[in-house]
Amino acid sequence: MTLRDLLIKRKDDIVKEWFDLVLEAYPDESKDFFRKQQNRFANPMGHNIREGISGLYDVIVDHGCDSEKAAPFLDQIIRIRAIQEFPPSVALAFVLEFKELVRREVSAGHEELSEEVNKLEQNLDKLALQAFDVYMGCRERIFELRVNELRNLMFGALERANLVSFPAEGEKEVKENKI
Amino acid sequence: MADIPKPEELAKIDHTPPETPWMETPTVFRDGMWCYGAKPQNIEAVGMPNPREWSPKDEDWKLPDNWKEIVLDGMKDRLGKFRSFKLFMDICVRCGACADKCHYFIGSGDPKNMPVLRAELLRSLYRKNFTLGGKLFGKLAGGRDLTMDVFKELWYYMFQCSECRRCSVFCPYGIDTAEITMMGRELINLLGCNIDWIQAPVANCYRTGNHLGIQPHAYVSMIEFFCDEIEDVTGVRVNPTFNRKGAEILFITPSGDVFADPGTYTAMGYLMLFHYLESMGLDITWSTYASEGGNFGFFTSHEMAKRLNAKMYAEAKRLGVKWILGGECGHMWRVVHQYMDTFNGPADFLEEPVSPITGTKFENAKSTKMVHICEFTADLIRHNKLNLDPSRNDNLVVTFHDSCNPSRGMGFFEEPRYVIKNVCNNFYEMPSNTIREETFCCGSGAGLNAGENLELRMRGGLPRANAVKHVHEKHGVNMLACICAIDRAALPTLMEYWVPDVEVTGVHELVGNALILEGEKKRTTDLRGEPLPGMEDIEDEDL
Amino acid sequence: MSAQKSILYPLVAVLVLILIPVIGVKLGLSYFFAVVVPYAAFITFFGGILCKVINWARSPVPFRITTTCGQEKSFDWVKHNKFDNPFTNRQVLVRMALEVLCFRSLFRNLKMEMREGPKLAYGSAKWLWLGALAFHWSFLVILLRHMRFFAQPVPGFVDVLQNVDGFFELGIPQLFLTDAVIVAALTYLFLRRVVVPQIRYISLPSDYFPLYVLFGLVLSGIGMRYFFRVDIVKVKELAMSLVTLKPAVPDGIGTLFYVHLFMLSVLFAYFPFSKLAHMAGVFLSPTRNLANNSRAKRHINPWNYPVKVHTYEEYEEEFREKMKEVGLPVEKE
Amino acid sequence: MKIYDGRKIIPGILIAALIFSFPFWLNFGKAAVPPKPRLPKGVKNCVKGTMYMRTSHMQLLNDWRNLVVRKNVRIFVAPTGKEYAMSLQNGCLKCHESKADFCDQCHTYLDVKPFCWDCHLAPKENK
Amino acid sequence: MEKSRRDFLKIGGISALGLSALPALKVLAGKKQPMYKLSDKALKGKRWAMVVDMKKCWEKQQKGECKDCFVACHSFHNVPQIDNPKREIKWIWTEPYKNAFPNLEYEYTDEVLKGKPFIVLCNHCSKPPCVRVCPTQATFQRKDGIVMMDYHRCIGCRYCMAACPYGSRSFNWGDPRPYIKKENMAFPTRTKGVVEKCNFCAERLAVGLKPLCVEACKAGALVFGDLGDPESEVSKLLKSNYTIRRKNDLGTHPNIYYII
Repeated sequence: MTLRDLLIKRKDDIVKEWFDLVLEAYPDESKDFFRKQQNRFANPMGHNIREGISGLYDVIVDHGCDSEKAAPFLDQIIRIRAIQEFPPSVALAFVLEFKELVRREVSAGHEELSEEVNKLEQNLDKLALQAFDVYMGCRERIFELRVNELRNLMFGALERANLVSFPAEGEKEVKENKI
Repeated sequence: MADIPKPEELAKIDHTPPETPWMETPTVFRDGMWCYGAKPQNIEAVGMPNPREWSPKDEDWKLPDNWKEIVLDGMKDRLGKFRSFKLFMDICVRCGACADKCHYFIGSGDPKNMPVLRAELLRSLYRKNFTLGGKLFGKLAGGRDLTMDVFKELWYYMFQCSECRRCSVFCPYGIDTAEITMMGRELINLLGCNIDWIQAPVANCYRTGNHLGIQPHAYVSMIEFFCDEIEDVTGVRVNPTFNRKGAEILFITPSGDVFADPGTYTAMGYLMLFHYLESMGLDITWSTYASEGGNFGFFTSHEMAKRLNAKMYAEAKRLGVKWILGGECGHMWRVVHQYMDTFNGPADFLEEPVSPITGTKFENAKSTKMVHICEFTADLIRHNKLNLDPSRNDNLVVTFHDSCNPSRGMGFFEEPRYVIKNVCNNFYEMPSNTIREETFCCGSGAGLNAGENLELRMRGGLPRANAVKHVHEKHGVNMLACICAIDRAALPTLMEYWVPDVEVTGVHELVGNALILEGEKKRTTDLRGEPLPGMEDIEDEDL
Repeated sequence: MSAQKSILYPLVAVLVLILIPVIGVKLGLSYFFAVVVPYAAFITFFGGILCKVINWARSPVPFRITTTCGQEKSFDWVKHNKFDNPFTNRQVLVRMALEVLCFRSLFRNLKMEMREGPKLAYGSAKWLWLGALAFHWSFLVILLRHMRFFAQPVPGFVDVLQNVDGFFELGIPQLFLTDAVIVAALTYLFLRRVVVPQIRYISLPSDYFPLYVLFGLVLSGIGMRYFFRVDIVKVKELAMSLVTLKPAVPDGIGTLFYVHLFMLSVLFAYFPFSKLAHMAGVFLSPTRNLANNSRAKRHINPWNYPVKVHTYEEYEEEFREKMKEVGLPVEKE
Repeated sequence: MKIYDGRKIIPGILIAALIFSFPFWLNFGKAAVPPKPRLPKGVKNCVKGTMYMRTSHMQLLNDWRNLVVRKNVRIFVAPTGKEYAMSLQNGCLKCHESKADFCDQCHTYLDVKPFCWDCHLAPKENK
Repeated sequence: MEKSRRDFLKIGGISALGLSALPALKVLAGKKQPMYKLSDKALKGKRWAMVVDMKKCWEKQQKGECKDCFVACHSFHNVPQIDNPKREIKWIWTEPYKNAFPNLEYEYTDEVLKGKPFIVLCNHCSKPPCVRVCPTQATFQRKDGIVMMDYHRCIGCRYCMAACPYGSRSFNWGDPRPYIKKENMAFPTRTKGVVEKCNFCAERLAVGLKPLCVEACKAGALVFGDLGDPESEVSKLLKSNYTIRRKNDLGTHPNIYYII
């Protein structure tokens, strides 16, 4: 049995554990809700994190943490974590915590796979770095949005009050810059 | 080697909050979750108490020495004035039905964002100070003393509620957290602790008639700017009038529609509609004095809401109009629908509204004499009075976001949908537990659409964005329509973060796009100046 | 107060309350527990609820703040959702009836749609509706069934209730469904408070106390019916003497009956001073009992007072020149 | 003291008061007559003590029914050594000759309607 | 039914105990356990059975119609007489040969048997299907083989009627009392909605008497006894005669034997 076979076989259980690990960071009072409410619209956070985790799992198992394939799933999870009050160390811990889950699986009667595990861990480290990029991207986005909101408000007002003037083409550029 | 912790061990910091009961869990002010305090000049401008320089992050909030007395007296006063408040303090059974209905709780998991706990913050004070059990048994009866920490906690969470009333829909006793938040904010305002994002618009609106403090001449020139834009797109010049005495109808819309994208395009929609109807007998005027439909006073206190709202009737009376037409706005309509007549009525100087085009009597507005523009337009479309080309909106796949206040404070569901369906060919609803009376808030309502609390807004808006994302992925929705100026200000940012491919529009922007004006040129772009697919090529050939 | 304390303190309190009549009757105070306490409790209940309602009624409803849960009355061609967004008082009556009798608002949680996972998962809220409904209705039915002790001859509806309630004819004396249902419902309501972290977090001692009292009441009643029987002929003699205002205490009613009666008295006396007042309060809730017709009919705020506003004159005074510049009409040149 | 919405609330209170005081006015001015079951003449003891029979005779009858029908045990030996046929019709009713004067007294008083008599035949009353 | 009630009592009892220990102890403590017994005279058997000697019956019938066994049974057990065949109630009655023994009938059946009435009643099978299907265990089998009904527990589901291959069971569609000419005060009636059938006069066996039908038959055609006792009359009859049973091939092991 390869590590891949093992992980495919045990997917449901590991993903569930992983999901629970991510929720560890939330107060008990809300964890339960995120875990149990199954309606994806009544519980968008639980839904997105669960979906993201599950997708990420497949990428790790099937594509060796291929960064391109992992990106949307990392984004799905981290986009939410980035606007909650966690420091990055907590918000992103879930990537590294996966290592322990895998080790636990392997130590339960599959010691022969430890070589493969080492390789997987290297990949996971890369994934963790990528997660950091995503996190920073989200944070930067937040600040950018904050600035844009203010600027649009002020600028729009000034523009319409005819208090600013542009070169003929300038107007268009400004609009496009707005993102 | 063994001493060096493994990375996963490092990451395994115990971040579960301590298992302390909520009364004993101190509230930590997290950045991104709170708004700046009201500036002294903005408090002074409307004669409210305790103007001073302060920040919520300060240890000392510079409150008067008798601040506790002020809060408790204020509470007593309000218990006597509002049955809702008194009743809601008494009858909650803490069944928890509301707990997972709040978008802030859903998006953050902060237990104090459960509506029941938000209300318990005030209820614990009520019990301690106004009930026998609380006085005798204290904590055992769920009471607690008013301390500075408690007050700050109250402040923190009263400004994490957007008064959307979603919880109230599910409460078996109809307990409305909005009502409780409003009381909480009134108490907070007795000590001059409003947030500036609310206080500044209040001060501006009081003086200049609109939240942004735009003076009359600037207001006019902005609308004229829209007229230019409309001419660019359609080749037709529209000529709105301002402060015109003797007009039949006064039009009031939130100033957001005049000042900020994408609300401005909605304003263009109004202008085009009015122009279209002019020849059919519409006699309408705008006002620079009552140039604000929204009412941030409503997020401050009932009194402030009334003071700002008074301008609507005052201006209608001064101009001698017959009735008032209101633009697309959320909390504006909560105030107009449920408060205005009581605040500043009776409007006996006005007449029962009748559409000059179709002759329809707006029976449901016969006392307040103010009609929602979506009602007005829906009636026009129903009577076939508008010449529409919905295919001009074919580049859009639209969904509709029910804004909290018109939904749960009015029941305004069908009219905007009717309009949208008649001006657009591609319309898809979001899932049923996220629309109509169960609609999710944009996360920025009740004066919380500031910049400094963006994280709060993104969390609060997550449930809404998640539903939009669903229809975006399933049906290719790329336009989120709404009838609320705060939505139009807040949702674009929310969308940019969560669902970057979806833009936000007002319903009358869509109307403006579809409306065929007399003598207009072939349209090659929509009101936003973006090319209409399939129409730009033909332009040259036609010429 | 920590969750454990919130759960335990009221339990201890109720256990002590149970001991009071047990010891009291041993000491020969049966008149006190059979007559004085019930009358006092009943008067407290009545007086307390009356005071509570009047207290609520002394605060006006200044604004018409209906929570609307459906389409408002609009054009003829728009379908009006009459009972979730009433326009007339009659429609309000229906809405209130749905709310009070069927717990309509809690029922809203029932909606089921796209769920994740292979099997249908039910939100806990549906169970809350069911549990609450089961509890309240069985409590009512049990209360009405007890009318057999308070009337002679026994009114016909009691018979009907007993027949329906004992439909399964299980055991002797035949098992009443409501007895089983109320125990199940109470257990559910208690367990969800203890087990669901969210609910445990928001629960106060005053949420557990009435539950324990109800448990005491219900279990002592069930005990008397099915296990440790008391002489119910004498129970009825006592009950009849109480309602005919000629109190007389027959000898030899089992202690368990006094526990039952005392728990009932505690519950009644506790009613007006606690969240149990929701029984009366639900009728007064302004978000539910008002018609959503505030644009068509003026609602009066009795304490409406004049406020300082920024008048047009003040406004024009400040901006007159600028207004003239853009051609805005002004009142004073 | 001003009461708001008194026109709705006061009738509401009155109706509620009327409902809750139902037992009082239903029995107003009536004298409660406790039941008087007629005990058999000449027989002092029942199969068990009076208190037990008052509160738990239905349990006894049910247990007997089980024993007779399912275990084929048909004779009850009282602590006194006296033997009784475990039968409603051929036992109990031999002493308690009148259903109306004995059983129905308390049953009617307490609105208990046992279904014994659906099958078991009550002694014909002497007219 | 019994079981669920017991369960409920158990659960409830445990919780109530905690609440009201005092009165509970009072009830539990002290009382001398009362004793129950069966009459000394009671007939005891391992496997009750009946042998019906139809020849004797027919002989008697030839002299004139005889319904002694039916009358004795039905009048004592308060079996109502309802003429509507769809609603009739019967514990013991006659069936023509082809109905009683459909599997034994063939084209050239002995003229002697053709059209002859056979006395039939509940077969008190050793492997009774009716007992197996009863959801409430209202129908059960005693140790001595009698298939008994506990009418208190019968919920009227009529599974037993469907399961019984002999049609030995009747259902009370309505209150039977109006159809009982003279009520026997020593035996109860049944009520609407229950199934009933022959009980092998269990109440008589308990006081040392044989079943009523056996006693009533002047021809001595009905013989009752214990198959577990090789010396009993029935055992001897079976040894000395060729007997048949109804629908033997169904494997229900009926305990009514016929001599023809």
